[in-house]
Amino acid sequence: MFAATAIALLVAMVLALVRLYAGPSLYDRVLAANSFGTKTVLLIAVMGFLTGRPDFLDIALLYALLNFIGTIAVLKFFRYRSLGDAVEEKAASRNKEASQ
Amino acid sequence: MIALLVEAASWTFLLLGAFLVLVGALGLVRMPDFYTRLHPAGITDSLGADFILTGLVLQAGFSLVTVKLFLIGAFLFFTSPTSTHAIANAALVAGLKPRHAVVPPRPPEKATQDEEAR
Amino acid sequence: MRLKTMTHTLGLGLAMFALWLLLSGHYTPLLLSFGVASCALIVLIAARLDVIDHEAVPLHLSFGYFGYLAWLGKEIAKSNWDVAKIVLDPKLPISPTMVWVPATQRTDVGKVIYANSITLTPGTVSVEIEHDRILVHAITREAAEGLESGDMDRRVDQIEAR
Amino acid sequence: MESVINMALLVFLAGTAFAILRRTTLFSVVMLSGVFSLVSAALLVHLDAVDVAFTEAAVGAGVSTVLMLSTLALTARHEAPGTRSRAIPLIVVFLTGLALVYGTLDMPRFGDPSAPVHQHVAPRYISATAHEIGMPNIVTAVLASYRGFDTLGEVTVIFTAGIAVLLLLAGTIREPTTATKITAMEHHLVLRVVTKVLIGPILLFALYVQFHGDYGPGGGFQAGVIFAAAFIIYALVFGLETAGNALPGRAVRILLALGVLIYSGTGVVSFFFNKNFLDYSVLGATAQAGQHIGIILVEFGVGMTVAAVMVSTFYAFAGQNPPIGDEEW
Repeated sequence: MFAATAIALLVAMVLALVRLYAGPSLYDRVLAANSFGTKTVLLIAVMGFLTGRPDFLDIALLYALLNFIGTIAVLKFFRYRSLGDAVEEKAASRNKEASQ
Repeated sequence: MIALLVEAASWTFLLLGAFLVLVGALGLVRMPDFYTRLHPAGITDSLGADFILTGLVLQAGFSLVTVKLFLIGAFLFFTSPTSTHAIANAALVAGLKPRHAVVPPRPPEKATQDEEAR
Repeated sequence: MRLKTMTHTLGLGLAMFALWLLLSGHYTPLLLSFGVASCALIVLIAARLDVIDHEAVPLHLSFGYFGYLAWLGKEIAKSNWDVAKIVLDPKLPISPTMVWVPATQRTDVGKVIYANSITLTPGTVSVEIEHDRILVHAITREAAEGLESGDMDRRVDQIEAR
Repeated sequence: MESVINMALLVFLAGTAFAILRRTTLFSVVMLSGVFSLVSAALLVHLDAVDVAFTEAAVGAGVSTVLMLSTLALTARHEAPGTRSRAIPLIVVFLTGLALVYGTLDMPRFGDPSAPVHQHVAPRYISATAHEIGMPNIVTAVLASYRGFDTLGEVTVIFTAGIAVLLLLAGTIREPTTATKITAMEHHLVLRVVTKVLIGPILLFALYVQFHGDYGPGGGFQAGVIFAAAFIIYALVFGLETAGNALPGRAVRILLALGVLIYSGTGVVSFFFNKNFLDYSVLGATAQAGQHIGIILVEFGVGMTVAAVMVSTFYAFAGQNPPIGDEEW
């Protein structure tokens, strides 16, 4: 039965990969990658039981905690075009001239 | 007897969860545009994940494994809607228009309070 | 240090130590003392990052929250079923709708709970939050109307009330 | 069943790799490599290499997407089309691939206990760890004690890489300007609150991984990356300047060196007792207790250096104001 669950998860992962490859927009890809991440968390948890070693759960736990960092970086990337402290466009170009 | 019941409940949860994850993934492929795809992705994240984790909890019995499975569920409960919201927001801010819905204009009279509210 | 900050600091430290005990599984003196040291370090770092406040340690909404979670669980199950039916329907009967719904919560934490509850129930996703309203994308007209009725909004208000 | 999962994951891995080759939009390449990392972590779990999987998971989820995106912010969004003929590289790759496949013909079967790699020192590590080091996780024992010198080398490599990144990028960091900063997503309610709630658990999980390397998967490398991820997410949400005030770049650079110093310093102690470098037996009352103390200290040094390298690399990348282009995404 763990096997059935694992196979269902693998099939779902294929579907997420299809969406990841097809896109069409960048956000579709982020969504698919994110969804793939959740499925990996579940697959690792199920695999721990399948192989009789549930101490693998630490890895699933790690993904559950950290997988949203990438998404937040994407949001910041698109909102501000920078992962640091973006400077407003005009100010940035002015600054560029001043430094030359 | 009780062991059998727990076993049966566990398999039911696992299979239901697996089914929901599949449905969510199918929706991710079938839906026509980005915003509508967010919803089936939510099936996987919410009930699909919870059911599978519940099924595993029933298998594990009462131990630290249970606690860790519960923690995975709890952290997903916080992070998955946050990432979904973050992606949706990024798409909206970057100007991706929903294909089948209209973005309603913000009610204008309150737009200026925005800065003061912070 | 104000009393309130102290409560939050203590709350964070205790919560972290409880989490350590749950994760660890090894209760030897050595590892327990590492646990205490780790929690102290985390509290120090959190204080330095200035993230110890009512938002990080929402002590004020402890009890009503569990009742709300039970209700939310029921809602999640219902809306899961709705969206699953739509996905499996060959005709794909969707009617995507975007609406602004009012968020009447007083605090930011309340609004976040509301926004994340909207996203957690499949069929509705919060796309943008402004100070007293949330832009929602719903997969069907009915899902949007369900939110506009304001039931969830009121329930989040209730757990916020001290 | 086992082999079905194995095959499926390997196919995913190959498929993702091909997709990465085919795509020219670098942003989708970043997303695909995130998936590549997820699949390889799952595969490593499945192959029982849990410590490696842990590292892959920590790096893949915590920092690599962020670092790749910050690189994209500084460079182009599309792969430049190649101008030369692809025939020669294709032939080279094809021949190399053939040679590698030919090489595998002579390799022992997967998991074969009589394979040379399992005949050399591995049996000794497996049989001796219990009484010499006294810890359940043999990987940590090998990493930090039996092969402690190798690991010191690895930490030094990470240290050097960190220094190199700083040397390459730090010179071009622009001074903070008087211009209006769109600092942070601090007004982004959901992110602010969720980040505040989760920073504690992430840090705690890092420290848990740091101190439980003796018993299960984990140790300094993984813990360092997770620890750094907590700071990176803080910097993403609250702004680089706020993060820089709370944890100044100079302090990070001191920690960067301090970690390596703790590691090698632990090794030097044994000189005073006429023992070899990195022989921890002298640190405790009994040889086993000494080993334990030594491993904890060494892992702590590893964690410190790794965390510091990750944070300072992130500071160096994100601290650059990218040229704002109107390029179509």
